[in-house]
Amino acid sequence: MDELYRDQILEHYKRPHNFGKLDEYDLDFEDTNPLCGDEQHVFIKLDDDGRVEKVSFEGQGCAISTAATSLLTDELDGLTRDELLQIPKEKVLELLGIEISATRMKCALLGLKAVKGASLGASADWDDEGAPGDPGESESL
Amino acid sequence: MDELYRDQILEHYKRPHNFGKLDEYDLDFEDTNPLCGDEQHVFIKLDDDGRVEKVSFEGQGCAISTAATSLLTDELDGLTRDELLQIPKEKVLELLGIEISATRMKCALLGLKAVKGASLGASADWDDEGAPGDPGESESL
Amino acid sequence: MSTAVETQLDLEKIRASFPALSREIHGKPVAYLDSAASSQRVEASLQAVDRYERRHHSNVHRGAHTLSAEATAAYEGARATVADFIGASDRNEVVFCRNATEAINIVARSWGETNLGEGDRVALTVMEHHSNIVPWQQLAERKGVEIEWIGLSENSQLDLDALDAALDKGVKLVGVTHLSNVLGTVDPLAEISRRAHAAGALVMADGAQAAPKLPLSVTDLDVDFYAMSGHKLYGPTGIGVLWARKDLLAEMPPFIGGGSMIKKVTQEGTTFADPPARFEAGTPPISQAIGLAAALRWLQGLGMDLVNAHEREITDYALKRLAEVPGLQVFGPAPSVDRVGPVSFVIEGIHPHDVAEILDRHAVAVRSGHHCAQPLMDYLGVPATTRASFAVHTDRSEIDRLIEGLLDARRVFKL
Amino acid sequence: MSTAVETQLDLEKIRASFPALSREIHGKPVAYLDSAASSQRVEASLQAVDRYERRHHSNVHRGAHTLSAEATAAYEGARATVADFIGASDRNEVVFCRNATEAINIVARSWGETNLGEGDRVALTVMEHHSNIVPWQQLAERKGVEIEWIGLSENSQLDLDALDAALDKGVKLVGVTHLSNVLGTVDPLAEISRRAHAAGALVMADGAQAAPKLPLSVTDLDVDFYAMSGHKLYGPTGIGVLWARKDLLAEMPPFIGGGSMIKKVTQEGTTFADPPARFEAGTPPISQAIGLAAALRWLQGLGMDLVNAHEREITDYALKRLAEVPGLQVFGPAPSVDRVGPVSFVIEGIHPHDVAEILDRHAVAVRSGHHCAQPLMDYLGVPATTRASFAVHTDRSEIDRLIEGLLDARRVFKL
Ligand SMILES: Cc1ncc(COP(=O)(O)O)c(C=O)c1O
Ligand SMILES: Cc1ncc(COP(=O)(O)O)c(C=O)c1O
Repeated sequence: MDELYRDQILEHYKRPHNFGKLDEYDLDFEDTNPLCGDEQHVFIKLDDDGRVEKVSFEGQGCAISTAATSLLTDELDGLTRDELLQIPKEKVLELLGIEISATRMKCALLGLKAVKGASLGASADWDDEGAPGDPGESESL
Repeated sequence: MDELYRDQILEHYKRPHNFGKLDEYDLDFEDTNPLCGDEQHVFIKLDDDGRVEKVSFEGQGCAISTAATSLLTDELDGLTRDELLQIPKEKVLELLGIEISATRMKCALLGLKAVKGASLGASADWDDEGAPGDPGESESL
Repeated sequence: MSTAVETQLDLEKIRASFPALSREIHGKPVAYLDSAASSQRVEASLQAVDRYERRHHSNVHRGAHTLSAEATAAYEGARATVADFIGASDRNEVVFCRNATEAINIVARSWGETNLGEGDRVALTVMEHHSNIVPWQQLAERKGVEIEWIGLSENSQLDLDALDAALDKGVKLVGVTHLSNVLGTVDPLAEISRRAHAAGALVMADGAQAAPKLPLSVTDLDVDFYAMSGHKLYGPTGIGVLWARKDLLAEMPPFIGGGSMIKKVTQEGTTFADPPARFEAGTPPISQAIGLAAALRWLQGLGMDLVNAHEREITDYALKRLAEVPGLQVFGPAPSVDRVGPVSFVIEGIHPHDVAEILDRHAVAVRSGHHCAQPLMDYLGVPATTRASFAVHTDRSEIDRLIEGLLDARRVFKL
Repeated sequence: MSTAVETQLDLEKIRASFPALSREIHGKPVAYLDSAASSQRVEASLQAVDRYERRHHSNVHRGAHTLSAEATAAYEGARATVADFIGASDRNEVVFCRNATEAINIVARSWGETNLGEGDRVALTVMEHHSNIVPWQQLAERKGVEIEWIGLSENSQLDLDALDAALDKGVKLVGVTHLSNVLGTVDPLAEISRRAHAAGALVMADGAQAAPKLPLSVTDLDVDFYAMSGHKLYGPTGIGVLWARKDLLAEMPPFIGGGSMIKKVTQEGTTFADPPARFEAGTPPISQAIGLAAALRWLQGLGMDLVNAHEREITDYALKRLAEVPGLQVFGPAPSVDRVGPVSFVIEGIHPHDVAEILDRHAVAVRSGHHCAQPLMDYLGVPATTRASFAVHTDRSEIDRLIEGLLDARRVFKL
């Protein structure tokens, strides 16, 4: 079986959970991966305590970004806005359960970035370029 | 004796002919060598027939540019404005009687350019960069 | 038409001139099908730069010493080579800058800023690269200029009727790519110039993709501005070319200010040098210009007619083979003389990014995404495509490996 | 202070790292005393570029394939190296551009255009290079900004009282060179920043000459903008750096428009990427950034404290020896810690251009002219100077050859 495109990933890509737009929502945010043009729009409905009641997403994305957001949106029930902002990137990588290369990191994290954007009401600021290489030693790359 | 800085050149550099500003003049023009900042200002008085009666120049310049303009201004008497515009670059090189490298060409021709500028009443347009080299064969430079 | 004895490129010899082609990825030699993004360096260019940097380097134009004279001769020689390659009559019409993007920005900021105002119109085709869009949108923002979009006819070619309609509205400049980096469409520049000039409009041609693939004469095409990039011409990054008609350049105010572009600087103000120096502020990309010129001479040595024939042949072959892949849709014109270069496609059920990822495992390097042509993506109704693009060194076996990789992608995605 | 065991550079080893130093001119090895115009390339940088271009090149940021990932890692790694070299805390404060000149133009066109208007003041020192003058004059022209000039005190240092007087008038930005390319004066940037910030002004520091010679921390200097050029740092031409404070960059609008600097482009308009991408339109100078970074790592390996000590030592020696030449007048401060680098002088009775020409016959490469500092020439009351400038590889025997050449010039001119 393919390591990256294992069954679980393909399954979530082909039939993503929580896909579509909520009829009613309190928070939403669209974020893009400017390098490849992929977009994801996240919608969140909060309950009276300000905790996530429903969440959904829309957008065109690759298998990695779609599966990541599908998996992530399954995990958000009951979280507060502050708790959404606390979700570490590692959480997404763990849910995916596969190794993500530097090139695909932006794909894997797009949904989380949109979730945080929704929670903040503004674009989340972070660095997902992956570690820079050593240009003096490009032979060793 | 030094080939470039032969006695005649140094003589004209140290005691340039026709140096200074004319009290009365009909044409004048200042031109610069933008790369080294040298400037020469040429003044021309015409007689009633429109021929050069007197000519002088001012400015700071290197031995080559000063000697060239000194030598050149000795040769302009009686020329019309049109004839000034016809003077070929070779004329100056001939007067100098030395070999001028591409780097010094702008120096050698600054005075002539100013003379033509005065005659035209505008900056003379020409190419004195020297021949371009062959970048693919820089070894042979 | 070439009168040379050779009627075909010696592909084996050409491939040996590209060191990067011997690179292995995952244990396989790379099939580099991403030359439209950036080409690999040709040995002749690498060596010219190396010689220059080890023996002749100095700053240009300002020195009385030998190295400076040599550097100046080499740099100005590079300018003459570029002029010759693009069929310009005067090397002083060639301005060196960083890349095609900057070349177009110079036109927008200098010519555009001076000649366009509130309500004036610029026409752009929907297949432009962002570099021939954003500078005009920025100008629109600053000056109230309006942008007219020209669409495509069937067969993914420029809609000349739409061009005429735009010209009828009083357009002052037409921005058009010579070769689309997504569709592989060659735009009929000579015809576009004829119509634009008849309507009093200038033509800003984006030659970033065309220059490595088409025999080129800016004089014959009769365009007004032409932009290109060294790194798509087997030369280095960090060098671009703006060619502009002499009379236009002469009237254009400077853009970037600093050393070398001045006549005289005083505390009170500054007067500016003649073109091209006026547009080359600061120390120019000297070794990059030399590297570009060496690459162009190498291309000229092959003959651009033969290069073009090879590029068409390989494009045709790619189109033929891609038709064998189930669920694959190609964008762009059907095979013809006006179709050369990049081939963009989507495969139903696999996102382009995943296609590229799986191809990489086969050491087939392609690009996926919007290719800096989002308005065209919108026009085509897709968020992204996968693009395979070719070069003078591309051979059929690389296309075959592309096809194998695509079939594997379908297997991975269980299609 | 360095805690390394070595207290001095191994000059022989260093000289062997510069291929150009073995170049002969008129049968003699070149004494390259023109590094202030452009430095020679260090072997480590040549090799890093060569490796990259032969094995790893591709366009950055946009590809899913291996080469593109490698190129991106190397390019972003170069950014990190630059940040480290200049003591910046965040690599995203580093913007790659063509040269120091363009770096300053970005500030003038983006920050300046947005924040300065009619009657606002910019203060410049009279020792600025044209690259830190012309962009502000162009802005003055476009927006009605006024320029205040700050003169020198005795001993050719910045007149801090004049700075205060300018700040009192309400200056919004101070443009100041970190190291004068004519006088060799080191400007007290930390003190200038302190005074400027107290008066609400920002500081645009031109580090083109300083970066190769002084241990550097933009954080400690507390400047707001810092510009430098790769070709003065033993790296390639075609690469420059703008460092700017993160909060300033975040607010600055884009300048050059095109690919890679956008978030999203539609027919209706465009949104822009975050810094530094926002300021890097089009394909960046990838291999040049890598070449610059390799040169910086090489310098770091030597230790900038030792480099600085060597540069001061050689400057002091040059000043001492030049005093022996009859009729020679040196400009710039007396020897001190704030005096390092270029030495400019005139010889009574010989024009600087002729001095340089005669030195070239001795294979001594120096520059003559206004050194892109005409306002300073006016201030000093000379049309031009001859300038000898040094590098990490300069040795005393080269200074001795300079002196011999100058004495010969006097003989040729019969002085
Ligand atoms: C002090 C100073 N600033 C700026 C520059 C401009 O550098 P560049 O020509 O690389 O833009 C130079 C070099 O010429 C310089 O000496
Ligand atoms: C058609 C077209 N125009 C312009 C560009 C921009 O070239 P550069 O990134 O070198 O400025 C490209 C390449 O990306 C292109 O394909």
